[in-house]
Amino acid sequence: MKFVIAIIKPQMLDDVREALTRIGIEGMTASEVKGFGRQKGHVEIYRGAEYNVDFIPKVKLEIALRDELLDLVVEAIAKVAKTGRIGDGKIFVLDLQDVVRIRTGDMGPDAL
Amino acid sequence: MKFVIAIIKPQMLDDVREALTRIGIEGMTASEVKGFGRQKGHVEIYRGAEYNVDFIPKVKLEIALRDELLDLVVEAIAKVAKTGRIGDGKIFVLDLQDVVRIRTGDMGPDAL
Amino acid sequence: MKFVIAIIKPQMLDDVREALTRIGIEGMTASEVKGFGRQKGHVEIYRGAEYNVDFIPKVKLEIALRDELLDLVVEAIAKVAKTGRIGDGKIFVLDLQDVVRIRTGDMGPDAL
Amino acid sequence: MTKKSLLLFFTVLLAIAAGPTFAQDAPAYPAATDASVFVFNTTLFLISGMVVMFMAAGFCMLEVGLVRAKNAATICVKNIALFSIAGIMVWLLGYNLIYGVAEGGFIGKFGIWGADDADWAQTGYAASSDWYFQMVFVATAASIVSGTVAERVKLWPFLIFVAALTGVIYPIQASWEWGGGWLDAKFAFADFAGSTLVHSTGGWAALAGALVIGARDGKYDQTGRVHAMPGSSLPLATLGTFILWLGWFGFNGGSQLALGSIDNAIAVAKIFVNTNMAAAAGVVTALVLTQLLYKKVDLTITLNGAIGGLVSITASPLEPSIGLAVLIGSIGGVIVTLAVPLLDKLKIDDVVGAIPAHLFCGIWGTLVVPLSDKSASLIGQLVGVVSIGVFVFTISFALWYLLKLTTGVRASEPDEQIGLDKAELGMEAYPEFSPA
Amino acid sequence: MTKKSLLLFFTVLLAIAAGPTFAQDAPAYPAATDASVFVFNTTLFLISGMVVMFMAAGFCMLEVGLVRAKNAATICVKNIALFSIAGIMVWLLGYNLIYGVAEGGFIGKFGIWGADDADWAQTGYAASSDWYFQMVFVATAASIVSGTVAERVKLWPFLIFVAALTGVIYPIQASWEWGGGWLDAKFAFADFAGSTLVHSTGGWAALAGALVIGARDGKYDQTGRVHAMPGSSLPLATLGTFILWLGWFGFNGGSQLALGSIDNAIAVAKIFVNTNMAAAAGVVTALVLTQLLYKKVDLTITLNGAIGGLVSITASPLEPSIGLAVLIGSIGGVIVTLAVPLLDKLKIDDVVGAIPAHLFCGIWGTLVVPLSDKSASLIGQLVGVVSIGVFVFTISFALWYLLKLTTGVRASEPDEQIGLDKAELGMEAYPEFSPA
Amino acid sequence: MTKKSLLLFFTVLLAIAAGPTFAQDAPAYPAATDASVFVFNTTLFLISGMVVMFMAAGFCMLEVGLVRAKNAATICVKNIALFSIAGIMVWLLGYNLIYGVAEGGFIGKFGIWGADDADWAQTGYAASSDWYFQMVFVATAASIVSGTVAERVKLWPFLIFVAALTGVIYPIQASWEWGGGWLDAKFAFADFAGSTLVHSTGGWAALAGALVIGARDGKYDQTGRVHAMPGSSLPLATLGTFILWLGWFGFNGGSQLALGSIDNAIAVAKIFVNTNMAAAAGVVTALVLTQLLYKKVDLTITLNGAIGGLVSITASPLEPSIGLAVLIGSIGGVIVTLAVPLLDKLKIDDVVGAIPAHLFCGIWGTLVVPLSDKSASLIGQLVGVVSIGVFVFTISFALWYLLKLTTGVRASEPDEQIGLDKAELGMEAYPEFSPA
Ligand SMILES: Nc1ncnc2c1ncn2[C@@H]1O[C@H](COP(=O)(O)OP(=O)(O)O)[C@@H](O)[C@H]1O
Ligand SMILES: Nc1ncnc2c1ncn2[C@@H]1O[C@H](COP(=O)(O)OP(=O)(O)O)[C@@H](O)[C@H]1O
Ligand SMILES: Nc1ncnc2c1ncn2[C@@H]1O[C@H](COP(=O)(O)OP(=O)(O)O)[C@@H](O)[C@H]1O
Repeated sequence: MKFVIAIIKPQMLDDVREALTRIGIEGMTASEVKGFGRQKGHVEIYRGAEYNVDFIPKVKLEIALRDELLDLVVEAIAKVAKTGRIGDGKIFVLDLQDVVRIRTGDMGPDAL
Repeated sequence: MKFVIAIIKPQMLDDVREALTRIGIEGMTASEVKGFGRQKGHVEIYRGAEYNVDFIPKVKLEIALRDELLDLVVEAIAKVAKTGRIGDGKIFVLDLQDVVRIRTGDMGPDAL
Repeated sequence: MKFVIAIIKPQMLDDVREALTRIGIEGMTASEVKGFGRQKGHVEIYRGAEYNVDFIPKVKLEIALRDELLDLVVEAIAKVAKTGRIGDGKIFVLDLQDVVRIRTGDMGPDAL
Repeated sequence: MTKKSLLLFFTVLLAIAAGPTFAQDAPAYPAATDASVFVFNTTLFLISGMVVMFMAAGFCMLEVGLVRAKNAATICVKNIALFSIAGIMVWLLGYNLIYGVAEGGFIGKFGIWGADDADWAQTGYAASSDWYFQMVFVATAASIVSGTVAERVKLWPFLIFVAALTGVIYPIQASWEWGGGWLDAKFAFADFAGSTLVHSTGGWAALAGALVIGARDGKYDQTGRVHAMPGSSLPLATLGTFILWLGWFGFNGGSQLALGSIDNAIAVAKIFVNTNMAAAAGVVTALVLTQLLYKKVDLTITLNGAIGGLVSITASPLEPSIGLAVLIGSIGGVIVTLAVPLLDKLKIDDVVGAIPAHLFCGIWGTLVVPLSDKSASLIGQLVGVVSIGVFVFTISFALWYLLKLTTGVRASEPDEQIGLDKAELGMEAYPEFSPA
Repeated sequence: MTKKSLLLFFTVLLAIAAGPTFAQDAPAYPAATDASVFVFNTTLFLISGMVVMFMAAGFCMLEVGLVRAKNAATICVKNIALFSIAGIMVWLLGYNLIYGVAEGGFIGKFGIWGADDADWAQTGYAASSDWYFQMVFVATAASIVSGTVAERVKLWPFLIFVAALTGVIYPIQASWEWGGGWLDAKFAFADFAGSTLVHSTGGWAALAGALVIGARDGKYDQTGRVHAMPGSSLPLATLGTFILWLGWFGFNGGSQLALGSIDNAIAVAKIFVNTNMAAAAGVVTALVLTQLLYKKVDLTITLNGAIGGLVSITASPLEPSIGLAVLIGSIGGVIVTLAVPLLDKLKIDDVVGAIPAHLFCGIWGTLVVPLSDKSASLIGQLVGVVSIGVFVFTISFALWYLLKLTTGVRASEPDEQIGLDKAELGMEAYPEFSPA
Repeated sequence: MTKKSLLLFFTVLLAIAAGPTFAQDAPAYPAATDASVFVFNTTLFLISGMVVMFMAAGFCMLEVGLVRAKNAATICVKNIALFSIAGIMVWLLGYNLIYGVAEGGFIGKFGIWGADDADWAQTGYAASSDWYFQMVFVATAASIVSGTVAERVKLWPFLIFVAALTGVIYPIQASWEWGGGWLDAKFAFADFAGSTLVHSTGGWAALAGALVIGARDGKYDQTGRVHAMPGSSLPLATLGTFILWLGWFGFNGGSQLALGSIDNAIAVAKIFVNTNMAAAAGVVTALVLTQLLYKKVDLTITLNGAIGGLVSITASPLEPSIGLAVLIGSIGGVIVTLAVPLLDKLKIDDVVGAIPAHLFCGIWGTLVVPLSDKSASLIGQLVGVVSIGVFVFTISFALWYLLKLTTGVRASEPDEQIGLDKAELGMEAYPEFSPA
């Protein structure tokens, strides 16, 4: 199984969630994060003083999935979350050794 | 070593933390996340307009641990965080290659 | 490639980010988390009633990087985030199987 | 609760509205001295004016609580700016446009106002106190607009509109009635404290704005579904409503325009009671209705219910019996509860519900006047409502449209997405709490 | 700071309380004209009533700041609804119950109120202004209850209780004293602005509610430990306290009931000063005491200290010297500081500290009256405190209990856990900020 | 917008400031009765005092909105405590220091104040009402200080400073003018409502504090760069500003000190208008200027613009024509807009911009008095500004320094980093929302 971590632009969340649901992903976990990358923060002025907004709001999605779905999922995210403008984000793929569904105690792929 | 990621219901956090402490876990990291899964969000009405609350508040726990403790920890979480109702959450197990304790510079299992 | 997760004290974020930038890291993702560890929370009094503040605010940094940079990055964080006082945090190293840059579709080390 | 209980509720209301009546002859009241009368009247204007001024804060809090956090700082800028601009425009143009009109006329004089107290004995109050009181009324109309068009209108075009509204549009129509112009002279139009002149005027201007500017991005999708965009701080919205309620005692009470005699004092006191009861009835009605319709009470509509009740009683807060005031306010509560989702059906995006509360309830309150005030006629009221409506809506629409063609009125899509606070001000209202 | 400094602090206070006294003969004051007197008195009621009305916003902000975010919208609904219901009930029932009582009697008339100004010369004020002023007092008592039982009481049963409290319970006991009933006639009970009649009444009703409804889930665990549940917005709680402080000038000042003569004006002015000083002393005392007891100042108890000081002086804000007012307020500050944790020991869960501030300080303020007001006796005061306490507490308890048996009074455990906002309103007070 | 438009803007302002003038003879006004005059005057003090009292809430909200969340509860403690301490100190020491001064003298009497109304006919108002009005002025000066030194000053030393400021420092300098001391007697210094006596005094004390205490950790780095530390809740800051604006009508209007005659009533009304226009002009100017300078409107500077306008008109709110009032307020807006970043260049860390708004605009407002008030001279004004400045700044600096050497004035670095709320109060202002 794989554990996919995707960093995307906040406004893309709904579209990505829908795209993933369509290809059969039934669960995912989202959180608010701040990203630092090529998309440089901008300079703002507050009371006459400049300040850098280095970290830019992003959404992080974590999705555990069966190996078979990996390519589909990565493709879907890469397609839907893409605006073509800098700061679109990244998809990270990690290996997932095991899963447990707490409610039932199911383990492994069945728990997804 | 293993890196365990557990998604649980927010109200279960205190109990889980206590259970883990009891079996010898001395450190963990929690954060607020929003989960999407079989537990469907519900429909609310705001000013006469319906809206879906798709993402449901959950807590994510991250726990780095020695291999020996894995089963104990997974069992403990699976037991304590279980209400038997949909939405109880998941436990993900990843492989952890290395750890450093910043304060001392200790590495590997000793750093936990 | 590696996926490094560092838990640090919030006030250290700026220094760590600068140190990492200096050694060539061009992207990272930060989020607010609450840590539980040897640094015990303290007891506060609110309206005459005591309460434990168990979870202490920390910042979590996630950095995907090429294998070559691993030692440099771990060292840099361990050095810059260190105050020598309890609660300085941990660095976790996981294996990263793949990366995609959403904007361009680049995969693997080039996507970093 | 069921539909039956709804019926029962209104039956009880009606029964109560009929209520007991008290015979009230006009006893021969002794008079205060001239000087005391003058001071009393002036004080009435000043104190009433102060609480009406504070309504600017009330509108600001109501609006800031009902917009999303990413637009909260901008709505603050708009509210404090519009109050300031109103003051300046009423001085430069507005006041003389309102009161410089000939009897039965259509338009007043253009010119800067200055206090002239030479005629003190005839007016019976300090000229400046009256100016102050009128000015805060004008500002109120502008506050109404900012709520409706929030979250997408660009700052400077909005402020230009405000200048026109407070300097010209409002004053011209107000002169027709309060300046002694044609509506007053020919139609005995009755609008005691401004259900039409202030609230509907603000409401029409807001409606024109909403139409020209369009709905917020994502509010209505292609399939016709309405997307709720919950307000970011309901406690601040509630505070704002309480402040407005407070201010309304000055708004309606001060509109008696005199305090320095026993019958004026009695009148002001009665106005306070009716004003309060209409608001209370609006709240309770919205509470009950949202519970019946949606199975859950809706706080924000309940807040609108208070405003709706208040606007409804504003055209005639003195004459009705308390029971009638309760009924008038209660129907105000019904109007807002039903009109808020109705506007959404029409895809008219009114962020804070100002159109139902100020425009619709303003019309309702004006039309119901003849029920208690025998000097008013339904025809006269209709003429007032329609003529002011047509005038204000047409000019406002034209002006918004002109702004659209020239400066543009609407923030760009990306600006709207990241929020006007970051886009137009480069700041965040709640930099430490805001998600994303 | 040490215990010694605590001792010193109160010694200084006492020394100051003795203070300088100023001989004050009653000079022959000239009178205003009848009409002016009438207008002054009416104005006193209206302006005082306005700021007391605004106390509804103050209570709302105090409570919304001290509850957890998940219950913040619900407390807003309760506060605006209770103020509305109070207005309607005082009109339908309350006012005639208070003032329709026979001299020395126990219960007034049942009937809807209407303004009757025929007797203007005798009353000396507009009937409606008095009604307005009394009504906002009744609402205050209801506001007290909502804070104590917050975060777990169900909305509709709470509103039913409010209707009974404001329509019947409060009016009956108020008639005993302010209506000229038995407490006034037979015991010369003295309660100038309502330490007992308003604040303790609210407090007793709140206590009964807290007992019947029980503590919030998780507040006290089996081992007897108290779990702090920090308020979600201390700035809003502070704002609420400032608003209450402001309103109290109207509350106490207006209770002089007349302004239209030199001695009345002097009296109102003195009341303002004593009211302020008692509040100031309550704040400073709570500040110092929490620092001494907990080594850290507790803002929320300090806010309670202001209220405690204000309630304490309310039974007699005119008679005491400033020094005595400071002492009375300061002891109010001591009471809240000590009683807040005491209630927790007794497992009585009072979310905002209303019972210490309104009930306990109300009793204290009432009992201390004879020290400055020679016409009052300790016995008379005790009779008043006890009889009203027994009456209000018993009926309130019975009513809460009845509600428990019928509609239920308490949200279900899951509802309480997710918060009443989601459970009862289906909304969030701060949808964008709220954690979980 | 360009520099040209800036020029145009001020040209228009100047043109307007010249404005129309109205001949105004002094007609023979009839008088109210003695008693009515007395009641009117007393009422003026009480009502004005109430809204000025509410300014304490305004300052609290403005400051709580402009500090970071981690210091928000502490600023609430400071604000409610300082208002309480001011009341106690003005009673114990302040009032007699102000008004017990000999004509032309330098220092008044030390002693506790008590109301003495024996002389009612001569004073024409209740002694307590005057005390109340003066007290809230003193509290205002203290409120100014808390904003500047926020986020790093330790609680108790700050409160000690407040006690000295309100009990001794403010009263002594106020006696020089309002007590009839040397500034009044020898220099005909004119400061109607306290641009210098209240606002500059608070500003000097704040400046001294800022210098002794130093800037917030991280505000200025070694390279000289200024780090913005955005305020945590701009909506609350805006609310605070509206409350201050409201209070200012009482502040300036009440300073007429009498209401009970036709000319006094006219004067108070004129003051209301000028006060409002100066604030409005300050807002619009700051709005336009920040847009021109930074290409984006700055809400917080716009709020400061309102205060700057208000402080600027405070020294002479009656005499100027409306046009002049607009000009005076507008320059107040320029001053705050330019001085806020200037102070940062000088590494003087003023969290809320109190020094530009209260000190600099206070000086400006005082110096411009002779333009409209022919009884005042530029020399006299300069003497007042300088002597009070030197006195207040020196003593304040010495006292802050003494506190630094004894109790310490500044929170430790770790305390400052985790925030004063956790460090000094052990609580959080927003426990559920605060990041980190
Ligand atoms: N090496 C990295 N490790 C972790 N997160 C990263 C890394 N590089 C980028 N990110 C995340 O991806 C986001 C987008 O990256 P950025 O370089 O700004 O644009 P792009 O992905 O279009 O090249 C960043 O804001 C950050 O959150
Ligand atoms: N495949 C997944 N990847 C990541 N997180 C998941 C996944 N499936 C479920 N989750 C998380 O677990 C939570 C509970 O899952 P859900 O399907 O609602 O209930 P249950 O675990 O009882 O079957 C979700 O809200 C989500 O946060
Ligand atoms: N086993 C663990 N798994 C995950 N996070 C941990 C673990 N141990 C510590 N942490 C994180 O590191 C932080 C610091 O750890 P702590 O034990 O307090 O101090 P130190 O790192 O100095 O020994 C904790 O607050 C927690 O967020």
